[in-house]
Amino acid sequence: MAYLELDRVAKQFGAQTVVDDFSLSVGKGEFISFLGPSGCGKTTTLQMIAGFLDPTRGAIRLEGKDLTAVHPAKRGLGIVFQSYALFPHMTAAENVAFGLEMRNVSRNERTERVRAALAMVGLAGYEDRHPRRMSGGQQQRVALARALVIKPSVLLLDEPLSNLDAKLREEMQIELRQIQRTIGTTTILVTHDQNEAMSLSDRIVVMSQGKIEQIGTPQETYEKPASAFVSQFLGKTNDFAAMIDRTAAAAKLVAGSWSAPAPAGLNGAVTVSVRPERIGFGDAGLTAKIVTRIFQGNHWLFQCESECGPAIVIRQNDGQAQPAEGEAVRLSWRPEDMSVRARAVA
Amino acid sequence: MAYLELDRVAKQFGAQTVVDDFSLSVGKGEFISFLGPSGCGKTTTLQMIAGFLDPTRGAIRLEGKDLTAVHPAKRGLGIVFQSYALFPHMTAAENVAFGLEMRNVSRNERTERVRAALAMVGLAGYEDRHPRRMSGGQQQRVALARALVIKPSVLLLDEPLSNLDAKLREEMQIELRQIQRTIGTTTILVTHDQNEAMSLSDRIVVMSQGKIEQIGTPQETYEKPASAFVSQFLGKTNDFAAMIDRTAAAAKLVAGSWSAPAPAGLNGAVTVSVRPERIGFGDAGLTAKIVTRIFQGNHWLFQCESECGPAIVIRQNDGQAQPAEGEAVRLSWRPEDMSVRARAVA
Amino acid sequence: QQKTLYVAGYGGSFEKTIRDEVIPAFEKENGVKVEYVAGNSTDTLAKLQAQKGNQQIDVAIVDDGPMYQAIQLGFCGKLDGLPTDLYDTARFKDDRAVAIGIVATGLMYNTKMFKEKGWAPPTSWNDLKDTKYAKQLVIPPINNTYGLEALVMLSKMNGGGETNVDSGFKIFKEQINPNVLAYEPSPGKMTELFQSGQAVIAVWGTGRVQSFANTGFPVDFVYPKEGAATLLTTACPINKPNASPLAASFVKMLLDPKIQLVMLKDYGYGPVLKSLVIPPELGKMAPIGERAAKLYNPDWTVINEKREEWTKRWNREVER
Amino acid sequence: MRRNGPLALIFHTIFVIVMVAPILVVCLVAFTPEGFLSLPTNGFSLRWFRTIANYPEFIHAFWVSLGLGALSSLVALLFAVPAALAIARYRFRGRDVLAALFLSPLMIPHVVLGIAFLRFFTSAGLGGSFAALIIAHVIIVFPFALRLTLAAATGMDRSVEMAAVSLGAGSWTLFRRVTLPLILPGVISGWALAFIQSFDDLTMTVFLAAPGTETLPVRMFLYIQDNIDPLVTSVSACVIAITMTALILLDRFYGLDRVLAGKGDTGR
Amino acid sequence: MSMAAEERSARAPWALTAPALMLFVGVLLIPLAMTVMLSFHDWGQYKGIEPVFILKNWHEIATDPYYAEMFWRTFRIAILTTLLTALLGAPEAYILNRMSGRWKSFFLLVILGPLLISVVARTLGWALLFGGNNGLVNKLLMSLGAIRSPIPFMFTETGMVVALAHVMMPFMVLSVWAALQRLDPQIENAAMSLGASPATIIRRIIMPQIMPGVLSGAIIVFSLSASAFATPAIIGGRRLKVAATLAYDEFLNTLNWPLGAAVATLLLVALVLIVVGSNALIERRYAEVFR
Ligand SMILES: Nc1ncnc2c1ncn2[C@@H]1O[C@H](COP(=O)(O)OP(=O)(O)OP(=O)(O)O)[C@@H](O)[C@H]1O
Ligand SMILES: Nc1ncnc2c1ncn2[C@@H]1O[C@H](COP(=O)(O)OP(=O)(O)OP(=O)(O)O)[C@@H](O)[C@H]1O
Ligand SMILES: [Mg+2]
Ligand SMILES: [Mg+2]
Repeated sequence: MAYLELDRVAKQFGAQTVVDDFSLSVGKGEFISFLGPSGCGKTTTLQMIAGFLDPTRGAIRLEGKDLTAVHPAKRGLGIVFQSYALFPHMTAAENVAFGLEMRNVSRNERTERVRAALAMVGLAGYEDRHPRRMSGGQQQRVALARALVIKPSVLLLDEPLSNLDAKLREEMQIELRQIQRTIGTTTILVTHDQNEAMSLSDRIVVMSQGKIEQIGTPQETYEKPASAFVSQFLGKTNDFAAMIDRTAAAAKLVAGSWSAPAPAGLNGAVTVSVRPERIGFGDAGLTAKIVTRIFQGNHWLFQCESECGPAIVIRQNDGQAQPAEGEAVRLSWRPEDMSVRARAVA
Repeated sequence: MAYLELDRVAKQFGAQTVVDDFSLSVGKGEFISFLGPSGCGKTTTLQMIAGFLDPTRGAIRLEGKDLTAVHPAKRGLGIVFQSYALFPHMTAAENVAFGLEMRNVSRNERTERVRAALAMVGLAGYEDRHPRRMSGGQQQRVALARALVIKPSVLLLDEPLSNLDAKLREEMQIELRQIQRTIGTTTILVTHDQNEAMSLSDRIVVMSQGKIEQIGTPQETYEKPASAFVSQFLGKTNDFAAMIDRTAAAAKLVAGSWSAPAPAGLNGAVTVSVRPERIGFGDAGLTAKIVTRIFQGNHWLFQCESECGPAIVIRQNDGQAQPAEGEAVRLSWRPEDMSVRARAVA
Repeated sequence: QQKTLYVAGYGGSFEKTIRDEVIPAFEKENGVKVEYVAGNSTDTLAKLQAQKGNQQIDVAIVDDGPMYQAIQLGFCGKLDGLPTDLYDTARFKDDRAVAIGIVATGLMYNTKMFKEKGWAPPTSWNDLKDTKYAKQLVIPPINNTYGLEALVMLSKMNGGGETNVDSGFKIFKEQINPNVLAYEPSPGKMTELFQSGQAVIAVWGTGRVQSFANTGFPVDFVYPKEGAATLLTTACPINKPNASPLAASFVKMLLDPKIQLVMLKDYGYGPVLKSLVIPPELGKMAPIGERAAKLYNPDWTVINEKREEWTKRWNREVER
Repeated sequence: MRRNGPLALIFHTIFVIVMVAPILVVCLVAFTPEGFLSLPTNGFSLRWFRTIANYPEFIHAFWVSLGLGALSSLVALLFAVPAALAIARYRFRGRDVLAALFLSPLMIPHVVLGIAFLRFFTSAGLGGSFAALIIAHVIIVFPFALRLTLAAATGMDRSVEMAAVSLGAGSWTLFRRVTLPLILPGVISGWALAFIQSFDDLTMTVFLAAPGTETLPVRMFLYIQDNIDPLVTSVSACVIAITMTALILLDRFYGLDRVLAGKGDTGR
Repeated sequence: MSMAAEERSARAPWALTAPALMLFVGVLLIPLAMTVMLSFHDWGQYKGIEPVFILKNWHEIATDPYYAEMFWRTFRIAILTTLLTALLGAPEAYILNRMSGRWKSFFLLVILGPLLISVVARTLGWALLFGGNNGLVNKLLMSLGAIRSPIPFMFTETGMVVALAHVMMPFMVLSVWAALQRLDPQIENAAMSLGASPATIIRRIIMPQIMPGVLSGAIIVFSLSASAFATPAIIGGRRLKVAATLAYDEFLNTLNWPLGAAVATLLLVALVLIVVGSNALIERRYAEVFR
């Protein structure tokens, strides 16, 4: 039986349907991420799971029991709010200690656990600081510590790391993973950071306009997107117009100067999609010119103008010489790295 | 002459020095990013430039004039606050229109420009929505639209895209770049996202604990970090303990099973630093075992246990088969991809 | 010639009567505008003291107690040519003021309640001590003339008098106090206590009881067998530089027989003119004729000497 | 979502009943056919409402009270709002003294104030003028305007104001377009209390009111001098009815919650 | 009005308070000073006020225990009233704030109601409800057998506190309500998610944040009830005198203004000390909320 179950949940604000027909079952100890464009209903869904918003339709069940019957205070949830929602009149330590107090943890143990939690988020020494006197990232970390310190059985995280730098974010990610593994916390993470979602989650829920587009493991959603939306949303994709030519002896798929044996089934006008990291610069293939070359640390991003339209190429910054802006290049990829679908011709 | 100049600026809150000895000159139309760990003083510095905080020491000059002499309202700044600071009693459109009203833009033009600005940030149709009824990302975009619509001569952005998904963030980045190019806006961006900083900025200011660690172009800071801190902070780095052995005929640098000709100058115990994306899996080199393999969309992240300690390797997700968890591998890199420094032996 | 004459006096129905019956005629006769400044006696007296040396008011109409104070404090001017047939009690030393109506202080009771309970109407000041009235008796406090006179009457009946009120204080403190619901100076409040049924018996004056009874509420007035005390409504022209002679004229107009009859009818004020012929249907309660003759007139010169001391004693011993 | 539980609603019900019970009784008494205070046990009558018409000075006094209340509470706000902002935001020397001074009218019995003002205005040659009455009322209602604005202004998010400044708002625009709307609930509540306090004051006004500027409470007080009758209750009932009508109209055409809570405040 | 301006000029607060300060100095301080001066004057029944400087009145107040008793009663009543309004008014404001728009404004008005009718009519209502055997509530309770003899209300201290609390309630409700408007509803959710019961949320999360409002309300209520005249006079009668009725008596009945002025001055000074003291105490205790 699923630990947490959302059954055809919907939420309307006035006339506007913000979440619709949302069904998901989450196993105990599972780590789920919600990914989707801004305004697609991630926070709303999370708030419904937390019990702060009532679903307009549908049911939410925790261990088979209807959630609306359980008071939010009794659900054992740890929540990080998108806006942090720290208690402005309490110090960092008091904020973190609050949940422990509610659980009647003894003073000594409380002090110890609060200290540890703050140290864990890198805020040792900030115990007596009030939220208004902290930086954005520090506040966010207090919110995180406050949610984690109670070792909740369900953790709902609404963009909990959005204001942290990469280093810290990674440490926190490791921390989250650890907690989830050791305590078996069921975690739902809302994030706009695909890397975060992919590296942390057991499964990813991709949402769009209040609806679920796909539920799957990170690799599934990335490499076998259920829809054009998912493929576009997760990472970048190049779409090239191509033709399948079955007139030749060996049937061929041709896109500009690039060609490969034709796949079975399709015929005529098609679109081929290739991830930018699968494209290499070679001697053969699409002719293209580098328009901009953007340095991104561990990789380079090339925006090219190819004979089949704009193309994006990502190359690992492996220290090799990279083509310069304005340079003419040929783009190629292996046939197994592309997906091909029929294209309507106007 | 520098357009905007910070001259040995310092800021104290009570006894705590939060920004210290901060000197920077920004040319007209330049795009600068502040990068640094959470709580290092980025927001504080930005607020001083905006004139909402007075420096404890030092001076800030805009076009040679002392900034403190100019009222914040008269500085022609566009600001996005880390906490958005939207006017809660105004609709999205009213929020965006506010700055235009202050500039006595005619009603018709105002409506048109507000509409365009909201459309630009993907919020067409949300004109009459109040901030409290918007999602986090939507609020952030209203804040961005509000700052951009007035075509400010200086743009101060405090983590303006932190709550946006990758797609939208990229669109906004392009938008920012465009505005900065066409209007010649001088932009200072505070961000925790290194990719963002690298792909947008002319120069990056890396800060730590209120002090400047390095100022340089993205590639400079990434590839020639001025300090261990910068190298650690920007991207990931592997540090291996190694020895330079000048006893052999050809002097050698040895790290475990990996070796290369010794560089000039140093001798004895050294540390070699290699970026994870520069390490390849090969037939020779450090022996290591893959501990975890994390999928991150366009690349894979390998955490390995090597004979010289833990190592991180990044490989582009180019569709080739990748080593599995637990697999034994050899790690190698080109001598020109590492940096070598002396190591104190305990 | 002064254009406006300011007359300060009681509000409520008294004000209405003055506005309707006195002012128009007076204005016509003297070519002057009269402004009526309404307020109760203490308010008026306070205003006089606040504006001392800069008086705005020309004529003050107040109770006799405050009037003695006003005279002592020098607020009152002199009245010449008062009618000769005034009762003696109506006259003040040096004619600095004059009474415009006589009221008797006695007992008021709720006739309906008494009938319901089967109680006999009260007859004596001593009835105030009757324990059956526990927490249902109202007496105005000592700074109000009714209260003061009750104290004097009880002292007199018990071997004291104006010169020695110890016995009165003793009775008040020990025997009357437990019965007292409130020491209430405000007439409005007094009527309210009766209307809400909280009080059934009170020390009060004929004028007040008359107008209360006129509303249809079942109350009646009793002249105690030991005698009722005299209480006066008084008026005086205000003493100020260049005082208008019209002020005195206004006061004298209040002594006009016609006005005296109106006040008898509306408020049960006993006329101050000996010669006034009273129609029999008027003045069922008012102290006229024989009743007026039997009134006890307290010795104000003695009382005024002691008043401050008594007030203090009253505040500390009785109203506590 | 965050609804009130049953306990809260029970509390609320009892609270409201206790608050309105005395007023309800008063309004009921207004319909008595008797000449004295009593509940209308045998039939309702509009007699005492008709009686009001016989007292044009009541109606005049009502208008005086209305004007005085509206004007003095407005003037008080003009002075109080900037002062409240200063006290809420700055920690300066003399702050506590100022705060105490501004609250002091609350702490003096109104008789004393009345007589002090009477002496003061008489010697200033303003005795009995409507201006004097307004000034005195501004003083006595000032603490309400101040304290409620203060309650709303303390702890306000300042970055919103910074945003407005960065967009080019001058001090006045900032105040009018951003600060004021944000503290509006406090300002409006302060105005309401100030108005009511001015509308209801008797003990001080008795001394300052001159013929023609007598307020409704003064008129009523004088009326009940010798006799309390149901007219007091019918006048009270009328005042309540008029206020309620005004507010219901306001609600109809503008939305009371918007007046009281400020715009855009009705989110989740 | 930026923070920089705040740090830059210490003049800003004075500029903002200047108009009000001028008004107060101009028309309040002088009359007040006149009143304080008055308290040092002499008074006699025949001579009236004598503008000499003596300490007679102050001496009398200091030595006569009568005054101590009056003041003690005054503050006892004011404190009880303040407590009662805070205990009932603050929760009510909170409940009101959680109602939907329409109901919220409706009940807010209902609660403002008592202020709209004059104190005379209002206390008349109390008298009709509780006065003697005929009071509606007393009659009802007695016929139900809940009480044997009527609950004494008029002319008791309890009655005074209840009636005062009734009049003062709107002040408390409104000021708490104004402070509640600033609260972030998510903060309450956060507390709830951490396992706080509604009562705990109110005590630990809501209360500290609305402290400025409660404080404002309490200051108003305390000051007003300590200096109130009408309600204590009508409900308490003359036997339950408080400082204000005492001053009233001296001013209007005895005309001994110097003594009345001394009583009023003492009341003012005591109130200022209490209010400023507790204000500072609470602002320090909840410093972060008052920032
Ligand atoms: N009002 C204040 N009083 C005291 N200390 C403060 C105040 N505001 C900020 N600080 C402290 O100053 C330091 C710098 O804060 P700042 O907001 O500039 O950080 P930041 O670099 O913007 O961090 P982040 O990335 O988390 O937003 C922090 O340690 C913070 O705790
Ligand atoms: N109280 C409200 N009333 C009306 N509409 C609302 C309300 N709250 C949110 N919405 C709308 O519902 C939609 C979903 O909001 P939600 O906060 O769930 O988005 P989100 O997925 O969390 O977005 P983000 O990534 O930007 O935070 C948005 O279009 C938003 O404008
Ligand atoms: Mg969200
Ligand atoms: Mg910051």
